Amino acid sequence: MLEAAGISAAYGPVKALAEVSLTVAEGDVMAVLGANGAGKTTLLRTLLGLLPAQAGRIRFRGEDITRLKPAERVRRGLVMVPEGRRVLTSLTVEENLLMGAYPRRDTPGPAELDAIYGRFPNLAQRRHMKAVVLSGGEQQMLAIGRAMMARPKLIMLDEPSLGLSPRLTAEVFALIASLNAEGIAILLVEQNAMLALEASRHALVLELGRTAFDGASPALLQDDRVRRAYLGGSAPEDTPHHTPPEGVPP
Amino acid sequence: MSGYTAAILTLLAINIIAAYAAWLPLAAGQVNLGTAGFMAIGAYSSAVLSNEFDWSLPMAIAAGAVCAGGLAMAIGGPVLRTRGLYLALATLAFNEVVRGILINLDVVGGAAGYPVIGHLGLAPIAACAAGVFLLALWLGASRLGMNLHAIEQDETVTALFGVHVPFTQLAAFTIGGVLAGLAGGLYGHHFSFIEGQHFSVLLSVTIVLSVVLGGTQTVWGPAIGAAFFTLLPEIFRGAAAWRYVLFAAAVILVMAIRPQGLLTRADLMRLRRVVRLA
Amino acid sequence: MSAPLLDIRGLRKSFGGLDVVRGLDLQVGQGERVALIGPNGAGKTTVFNLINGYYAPDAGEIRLGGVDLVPIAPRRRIRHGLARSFQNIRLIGHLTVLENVLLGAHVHAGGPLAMLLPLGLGRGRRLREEARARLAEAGLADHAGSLAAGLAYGLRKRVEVVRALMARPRLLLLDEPCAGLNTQERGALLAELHRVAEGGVTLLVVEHDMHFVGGLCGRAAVLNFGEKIAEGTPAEIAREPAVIEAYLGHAPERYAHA
Amino acid sequence: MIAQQLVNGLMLGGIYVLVAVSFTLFFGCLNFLNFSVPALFMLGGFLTWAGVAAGLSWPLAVLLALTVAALASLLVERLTWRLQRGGPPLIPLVSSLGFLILFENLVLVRWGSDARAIPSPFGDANWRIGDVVIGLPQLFGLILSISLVFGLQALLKRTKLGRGIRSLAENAETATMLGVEVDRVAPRLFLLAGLFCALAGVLFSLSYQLVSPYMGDQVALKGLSAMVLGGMGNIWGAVIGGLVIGLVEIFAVGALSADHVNVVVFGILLLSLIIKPTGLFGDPALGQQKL
Repeated sequence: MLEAAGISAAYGPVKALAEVSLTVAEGDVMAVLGANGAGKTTLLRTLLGLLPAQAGRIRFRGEDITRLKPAERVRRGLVMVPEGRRVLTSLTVEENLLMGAYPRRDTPGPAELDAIYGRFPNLAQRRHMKAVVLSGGEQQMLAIGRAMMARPKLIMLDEPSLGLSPRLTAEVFALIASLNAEGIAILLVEQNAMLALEASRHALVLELGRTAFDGASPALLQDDRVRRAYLGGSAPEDTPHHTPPEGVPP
Repeated sequence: MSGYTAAILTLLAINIIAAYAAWLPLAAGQVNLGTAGFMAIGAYSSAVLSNEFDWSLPMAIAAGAVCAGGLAMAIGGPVLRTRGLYLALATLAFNEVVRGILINLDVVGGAAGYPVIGHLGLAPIAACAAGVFLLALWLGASRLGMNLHAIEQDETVTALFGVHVPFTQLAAFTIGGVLAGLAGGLYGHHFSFIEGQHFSVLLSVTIVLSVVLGGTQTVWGPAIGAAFFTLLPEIFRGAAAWRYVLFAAAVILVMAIRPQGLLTRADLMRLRRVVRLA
Repeated sequence: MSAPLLDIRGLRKSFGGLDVVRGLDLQVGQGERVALIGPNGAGKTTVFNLINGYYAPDAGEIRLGGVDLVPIAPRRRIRHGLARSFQNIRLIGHLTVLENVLLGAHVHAGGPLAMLLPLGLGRGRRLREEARARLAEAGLADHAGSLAAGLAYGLRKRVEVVRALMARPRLLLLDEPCAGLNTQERGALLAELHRVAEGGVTLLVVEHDMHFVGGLCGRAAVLNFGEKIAEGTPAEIAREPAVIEAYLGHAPERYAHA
Repeated sequence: MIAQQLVNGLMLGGIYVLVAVSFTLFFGCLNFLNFSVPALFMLGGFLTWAGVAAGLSWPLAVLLALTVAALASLLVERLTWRLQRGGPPLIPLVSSLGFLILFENLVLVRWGSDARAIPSPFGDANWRIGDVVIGLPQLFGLILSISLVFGLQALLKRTKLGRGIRSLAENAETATMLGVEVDRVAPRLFLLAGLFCALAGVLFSLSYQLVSPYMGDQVALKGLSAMVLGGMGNIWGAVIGGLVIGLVEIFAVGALSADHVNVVVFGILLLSLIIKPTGLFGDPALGQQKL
């Protein structure tokens, strides 16, 4: 469904992504793991077209979308739920949902909104309030509801559990699972690696903007490579082959 | 030298001084749209001193510059608390208030204008412009100049390195006021007549425009911008009525192609390298 | 340990009801190299901004060499021996490398009148020599005259360190010095920081690269949700279950019970 | 007397309202202090005269003036904001000033710098309520201004374009992520805001029956003051600010003299910027954050 081959990206002079490839199959849930600064968010931004890919190709449902604008990609069903939700706080809850349908050529009907409200009763109660009054968990629900209004084929979620309590995190992950059950593919960037591996079928581990691992999630659960990506592997004193750089006394 | 050439060069000299008046705060990221107001203060106070109190021209013009600087320092405190476009609007409002007061001040002729008795020719004015340019070169090479650029780019970080940002900005604003007052005093004593209408926001805006066009990163930028603004309409003089149209089109074009101004610091360094090689 | 150079006690900060730092205690001894680590959103940069004065704490004490920093204006803290580098490089782009480094020496440049002197005159002359020397030590002498904006990313990170050193700090705060650097550049930076530390500067580092932390710091404090959950040598930390959980999340079986 | 001044002030304020709303749309949505607004105002007013003078019927002349002003506004978008967005806000400001000089001088080249009298299509239609005289063209202008602002409000609230504009105003990156194309929305905003101030120019020429190439300068400065007073980026703030500035101006003329108007109006602007830069209804985050 989504196929990225050898994409590189940079913020000005800073190379953030180097020749990363990934494939998300129809109905798949894929997790992207890695330490801070490994390039996870950059990967999502590049896939959506917020950041131009300097090299490589991106194909979505058989079509080359490498040069398309973000709006065109959203229209084709590639949608993002950004880190920190980024709901539009000066708009009402309902207006935020309608913004999700912005690139669509047709106008969303009341039935569609009702379907979202049916899923998120909290949002229904506040449909005409400014989104600034929502709690963190409600904002996350709104951000996901907003993404659903775009009629997505694939949703990319960036750190959906960030700042949420364990109970709300569990709710969000249950929601992700149910979206997937409806046939929407998921690309998930998540700090909580164990949770993400549990929730996904495939995983990609990034290290310094490069692919460190690409494979089935269950295999990674037991693998030391995740631990190393986050915690720098075994501590230096355990690794005699780790040589300090020149000029450094032992 | 023909009278025409002398007139253009005098205007150029005055515009260069005014450009440096606007450049100092601008280098620190502050858009001062009140430069013409400070020029008016300098022009009127020096004219009153030389007309009514028979001060010598150098003394009167210097005193006018000090008056403008003093006023800049006094209003700088409250006005500089505003930032960005708010500061631009506050100084714009200041300019209009000054102009409005002068037009209604009958002691200096009100809206009818105020004749100035003493006269200055090209030579002393050009000398002043040269002096201001040297001063700008000096300040540009000083720690103050460096701190101004640093504040313009990153106020927070500059402050964390111990720079007193408000004080530095006030210093730039005040020196700018002095220079504007000087330009105003010279203007009045060259053209022998001043009127409030002349020192409008549009003049302030044109001065800032010239500096931005020349580029704020280097000391040369304001002079280049002032030259562009003074000489380009003259070059188009053959086109008579069209000259300001062509001039405006040139401004738009330059800003579209080079938003950082005609001369940047990087250009200057490249230029130096070429000169050294040659 | 005698009286620590940096002594943080009961530090608290919340933004809009969200507690970002909750009762942090942290001591850094003279000459120590300490890492402050923790997952995303743990409050590490906030701690730096509190030490720095960019934010005012809701409660708690921050003492540097016995002096309480909290009532001191951010601008003045550098005079007490505190300098820092930034997560996203914050050099002044259209100044040269040398000028950027000289900006770091502002507190040693003298009073308002000295501001009016050209950079190479008077006291400025010695500062300029010092700046050149420090750049040379860091292997950056060739770049002294280049504009900071035109420099490669890795070099700019190192210029930031030299700039902070020009303030002659006792405590140097480094916020993610490794972010965006490749392995080779990390090595160069690590060597540079070892040299700095041997010169007697105390280091407090926020960093995600655990190799780097292991290579530089003798001690690490781990922050999670604004609280210190572990402290020890980097090796001890990496084995600590609470740390592993903070970084990697709940083990699946525990998630199933939640 | 006071009643008459109140009426006159509100009528004049109606013109400022449209100019202030135009400024506030540019500033609030695009963080752009657009100094071509005075020129667009002038184009609306002056070209209406030019059309009538050339023998066109009134409605046709107004339509022509508005069309030219709208196209001019689109040109400004192409050559200033589109090229320079993301950089320092000063740069498009400078470019837009270039357009102010350009348009004023183009008109100057064709028609000269003289002020021209323009006959009112309504003759001297007045309403008298006791001692108070209400000029019908002015009253029409005021009502039209306020209804246009209501229309704008509805557009921003109820239409897809309006939601796009508002998301852009809040956060351009989030808007882009949701599929709002800045390069499509911005020209529409320029069109809208440009039409607002051009229409103000038309109303001004009909009400006060005088046009000149420089007619926009002073009015725009007042409109700018009105925007600041009401709070930058706030549409209803601009309305209140515009009416207040209109009243202040008329009362200043009455109490002092016509020459003192600028001292009073800009004195108020200066004070309000120093005391409360966010204006009466401004969002404190706006402007502070973006700059």
